[in-house]
Amino acid sequence: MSETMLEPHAEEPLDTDLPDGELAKRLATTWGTAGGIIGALSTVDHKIIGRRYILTGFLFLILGGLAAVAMRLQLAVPDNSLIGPDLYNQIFTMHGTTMMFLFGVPIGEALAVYLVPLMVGTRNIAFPRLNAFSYYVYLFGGLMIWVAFALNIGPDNGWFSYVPLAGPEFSPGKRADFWAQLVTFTEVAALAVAVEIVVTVLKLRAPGMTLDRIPLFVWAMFVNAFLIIFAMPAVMLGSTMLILDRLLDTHFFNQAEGGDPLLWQHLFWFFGHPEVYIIFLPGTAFVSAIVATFARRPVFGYPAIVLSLIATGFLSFGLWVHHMFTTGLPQLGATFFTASSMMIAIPTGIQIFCWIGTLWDGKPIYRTPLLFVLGFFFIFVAGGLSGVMLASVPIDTQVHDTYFVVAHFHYVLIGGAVFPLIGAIYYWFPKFTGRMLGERLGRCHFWLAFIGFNVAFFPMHISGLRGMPRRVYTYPAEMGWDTLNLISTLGAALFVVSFLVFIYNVAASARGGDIAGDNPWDAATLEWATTSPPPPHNFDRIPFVTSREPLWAERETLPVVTGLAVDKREVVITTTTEARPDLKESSPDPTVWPFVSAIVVTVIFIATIFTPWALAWGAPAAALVMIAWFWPKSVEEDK
Amino acid sequence: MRRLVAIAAAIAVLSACEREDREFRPPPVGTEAEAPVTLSSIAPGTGPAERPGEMGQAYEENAYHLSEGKRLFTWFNCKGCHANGGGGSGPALMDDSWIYGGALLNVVQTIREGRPNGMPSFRGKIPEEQIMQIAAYVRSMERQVPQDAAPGRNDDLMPRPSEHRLPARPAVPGGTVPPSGQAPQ
Amino acid sequence: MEHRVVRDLSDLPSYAFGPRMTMWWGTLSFCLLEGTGFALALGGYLYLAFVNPDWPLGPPPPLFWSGIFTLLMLASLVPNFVIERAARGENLFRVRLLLVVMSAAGLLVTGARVMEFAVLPVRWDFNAYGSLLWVILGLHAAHLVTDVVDTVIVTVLMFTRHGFGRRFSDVEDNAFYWNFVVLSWLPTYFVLYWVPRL
Amino acid sequence: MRCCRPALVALPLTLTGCTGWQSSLDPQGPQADTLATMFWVFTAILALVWLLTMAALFLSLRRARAERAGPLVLEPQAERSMTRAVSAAVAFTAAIVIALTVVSYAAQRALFSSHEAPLTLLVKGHQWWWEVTYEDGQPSRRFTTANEIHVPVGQPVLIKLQSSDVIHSFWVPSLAGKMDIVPGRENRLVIEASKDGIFRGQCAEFCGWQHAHMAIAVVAHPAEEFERWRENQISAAEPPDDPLRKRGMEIFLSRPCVMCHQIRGTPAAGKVAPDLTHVGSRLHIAAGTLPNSRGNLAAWITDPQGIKPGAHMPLMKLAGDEIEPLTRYLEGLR
Repeated sequence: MSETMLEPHAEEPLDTDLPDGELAKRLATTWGTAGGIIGALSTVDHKIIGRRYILTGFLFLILGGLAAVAMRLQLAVPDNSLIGPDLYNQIFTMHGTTMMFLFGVPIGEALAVYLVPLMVGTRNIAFPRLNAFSYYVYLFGGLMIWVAFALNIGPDNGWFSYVPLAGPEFSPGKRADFWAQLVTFTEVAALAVAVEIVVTVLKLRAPGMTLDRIPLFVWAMFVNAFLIIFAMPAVMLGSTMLILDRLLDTHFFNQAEGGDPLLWQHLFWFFGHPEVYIIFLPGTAFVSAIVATFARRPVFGYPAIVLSLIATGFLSFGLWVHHMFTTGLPQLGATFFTASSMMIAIPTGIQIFCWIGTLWDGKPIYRTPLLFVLGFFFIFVAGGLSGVMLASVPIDTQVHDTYFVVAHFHYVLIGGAVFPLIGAIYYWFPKFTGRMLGERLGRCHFWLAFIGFNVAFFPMHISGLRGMPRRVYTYPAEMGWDTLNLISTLGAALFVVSFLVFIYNVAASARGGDIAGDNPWDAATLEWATTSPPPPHNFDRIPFVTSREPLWAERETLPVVTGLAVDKREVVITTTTEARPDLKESSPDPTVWPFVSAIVVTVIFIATIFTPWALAWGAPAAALVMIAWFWPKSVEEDK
Repeated sequence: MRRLVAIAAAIAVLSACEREDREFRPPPVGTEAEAPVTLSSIAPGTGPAERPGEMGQAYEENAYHLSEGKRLFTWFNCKGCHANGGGGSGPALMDDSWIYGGALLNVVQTIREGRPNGMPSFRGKIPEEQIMQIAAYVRSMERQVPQDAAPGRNDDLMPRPSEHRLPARPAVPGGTVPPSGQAPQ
Repeated sequence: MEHRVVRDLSDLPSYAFGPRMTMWWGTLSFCLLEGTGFALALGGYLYLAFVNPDWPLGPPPPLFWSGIFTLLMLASLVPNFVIERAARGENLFRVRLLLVVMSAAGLLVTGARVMEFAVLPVRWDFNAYGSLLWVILGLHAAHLVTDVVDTVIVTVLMFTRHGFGRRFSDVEDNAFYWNFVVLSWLPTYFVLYWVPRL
Repeated sequence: MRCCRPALVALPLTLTGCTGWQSSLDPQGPQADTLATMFWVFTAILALVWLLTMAALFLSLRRARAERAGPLVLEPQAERSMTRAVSAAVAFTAAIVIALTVVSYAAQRALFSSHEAPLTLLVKGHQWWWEVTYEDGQPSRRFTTANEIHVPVGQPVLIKLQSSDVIHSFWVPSLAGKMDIVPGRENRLVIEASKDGIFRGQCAEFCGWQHAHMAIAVVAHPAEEFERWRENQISAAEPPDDPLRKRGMEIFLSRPCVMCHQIRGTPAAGKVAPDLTHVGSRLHIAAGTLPNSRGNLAAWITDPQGIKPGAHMPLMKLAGDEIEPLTRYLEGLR
């Protein structure tokens, strides 16, 4: 922007002055992303960042999936010597770490980054530069751990890195340090996005979108962001203690000097259990959106679902100890956590029943997204119920840390998060790209995935009950686990094939799929009120919301508000509960500094693995780039 | 430029591999490997410390070997005489003086053959590569191994900072046997 | 879809103060997550105090410098409160003056914090008690230094040509965060300095 | 290592049901019995819940519906009945959850309240083997063995669990649930076998490279047989009588073996590896990795890192003619 424009309000064109076509063009220029590498690295468009987030998330899903394939090959037959224990331990740790930290959490946030601003009817996410920064930190963190793995420095203590095994004495070298820093990377990224989502939902909603008109998708992502805000600091604190124990001889987990290995477990699971819900709540967001659209009616029991989301959020912080039932805790305390762990079945049940009610009263249209949601019901309910067994202390002493638990949490996480996620990709792909995904291939994908998943994971319940502990790199032939494991491996192969179909479908449809149009499913939420893919500014005019299902309530014309600047980035700020228009805040322009900051932060994080002094010399560097990032570039920005 | 990057990457790959390898099944250490050092710097204070051979370096730069050495140092009760490196009835291992030479193979020799005034011979009692591991660990107590391979603290009482936090120091051959360690005349 | 204009927003202002701004909510969110971090760190302290029968495993930290630090922190709340008012009133002169005061106060408390570290009776590598003291104090010091640096930068900013308009809101925001730094210190102070003396 | 053999050979084994010598569904003691019963009760109830939910889903998909004017045209009557149905389902869920919590708590109290038993063992988890000490009021009657626990049938046995390194978990599914072994703590567990037999257990908390090969065998005998076994274990190793075994003992005492292992009655007094005083009487070697035979002993001594990569047993490079006397000596330590 030019420095000469000192006169306030001099000739600032507003959208009221322009005809529709001209308006769209001017807005697209104002909100657009410049070309070239610098332009690409400077973008603050939530859709571009969101798309990168989604693609990167799927890249890590593929990498984590390949690790799973390697494990299934090793376990297919007893006494297998395909993979030795050292590599196997790294592989299963990479699998868990990747799926939880680099896929599970980020992919939910990725879809939120793309869709929440569209659904609440605004032009960009709150703090878009922070958003860009968080993406690069996430990307660099993920690359760091996979490069480390390729260099034989892959972490090898399991995704929850129990001390003392992950401590300085029993994990020499740098493997566990890379793991601890990976946690720091991904937590920084996740927390930043969580803050953006919270503020976007609270302040950037379109005028008229009162609290009770917020789509269930957005509610779920909103509650999810709070879960992240309250859960992630625990693991950041824990991983910091771990790396200090390893590098600076602190004694947090050294029982000989007053520490306690169980402190790690408490901190980790205080994060680790909400983590499961952090992965699952985006799943409920997808299900609510898909069920409403394909049952052709609003989701039944909106207030009940919102309240149960919030209840889930609260309860999820009260049950971390059920991961520690076998550590020899006092019995009475354990009972409290049995009760709270079982109690969380109630809010989850409410949501399931409301969705089933919606389908009962609606008129279901069986397209691929709905198929995946039906698969979700089948698998997730089974996983949730086996979770009730784990909540019982006595039963847990038999099944804890066995393949029964492996089966349980794959039923919960793949059923509760991945199936809805795939459904969501089929559902929103037209919005992302302007083209439909192939329906025949979609059905093929669904059935392969559904059958493959159950064949792979159901037998694990039985092998766990028959005594197979998790995290074993092999097992003797005479244990009688071989057939079950072979079946699991074959199922896993089928599951992999289903993803190949998916990848082919995406690749083919992105180029040659049917043209989607603005609202191919006749859905009700605001993201379908704009073009597919949406223009850089999302909406030519900011919608005015009159109903919980705006596009079903306003069939003829869309009510909008006007009076926003065309030549500079402005978003409407509304009041927190009533969503009355309050301010026209400027939204930051593209800049390359978040990218540079992310690089500096990455260098600092990796360097601290080798010397704690990296913090001392890194902090001023980080401060400098942050100043460059935040310092206003023109007086315009100060207004 | 591109070549430089490639070389840097290759070095990074190789060094990382060595540092983090867990070599459970050692390559055969033949008796011929013992020969070259047997007679070299046995006498105190003669000449500069010799450079450790290729193989020695592999032990000293490998975190797994060093931590194994640390474990065996306790298991085989080296602590009984040398305490945690500070010395007791045996000489201190943390100071920078080496009575019988401070190179890895000198230390190996000391462990394998024993020394006068109380250091027993472990020839045949400790397998060759475990001697190498212990010797490499002994040198890490004076931080003559890379910092990022040196062991961290144990889950135990901590009488002193762990090996990887010690300042790096060069080996100085020489020194005296403490009076407590001298055999009765 | 055809648009139907129902309202014109041309007259809305471009900035305001407090919870009307996105930045205020962003800062609040960060306070929430950092506050959770403090709560958990103190929880970790109390947990280890509970499992170790002979807590504290060393002499409790001395009260002199920490007392000065705490008093300075509490005293800084007064100019901090005034600065919020001045920023809302967009009084550039008072804002500049008070920012200089706050920057100086920030540097002063940072100095007191350095002394606090210097007189800690237990090193971080001595035992778990020492580790906790150093890390919790360090955690708070990190927040302190961050906000002091931020205050200095905002001070410089307000002396440049950028010192108008929504920058007043930034000043207010910075003052808001300082309240968090002070408030998060009080329970920390109690746990680190008084719990071992109880 | 050994070649993978076709797994299909074992198909009939699997089809015989959920049994096995390390199965929580094949209980052989009162505690495991209660746990298995609880498991089946929970499974039955929860499977019913799952079936009901799926039936509701299926019915709601198959239901014939009237045409509707638009997605927002909802029928108040239907909404009301749905509210009732969902409320009933939630109430039903809550009732089940409360009932299961009560059942679980009752079982928990019954199972884990008693820590009294006539026989007390100290089991110490090591990376990757188990040290077992039989405690006794008379110090001379205490003895230590490894990787094998013998118990009298029908008697509760108190097990104190300690770790010498990382977290392990003691788990013999046919007898009892698992209990973690946390460094710096002593957890306790009571097990009881209701009939004689061999019950396999395995470490259930990931503990490093050889977590997969850290098994323990629990052998339950009738009381008098157990006493015989105990008397034998208390005694020191008998000195070998034939020259071959004598030579084996000399090799043992002059080789690295002596640095770590103990054989009571000889100068070998290492404490960091399994006690070998009566190794010949054990069922397995290397913590349940190989059946105990002279051939397997020889294999284990010649190539421990091939069999259990990462284990602390080093490669010793014995001469070819040293293996036989050594294994004969060890085999004779009954």
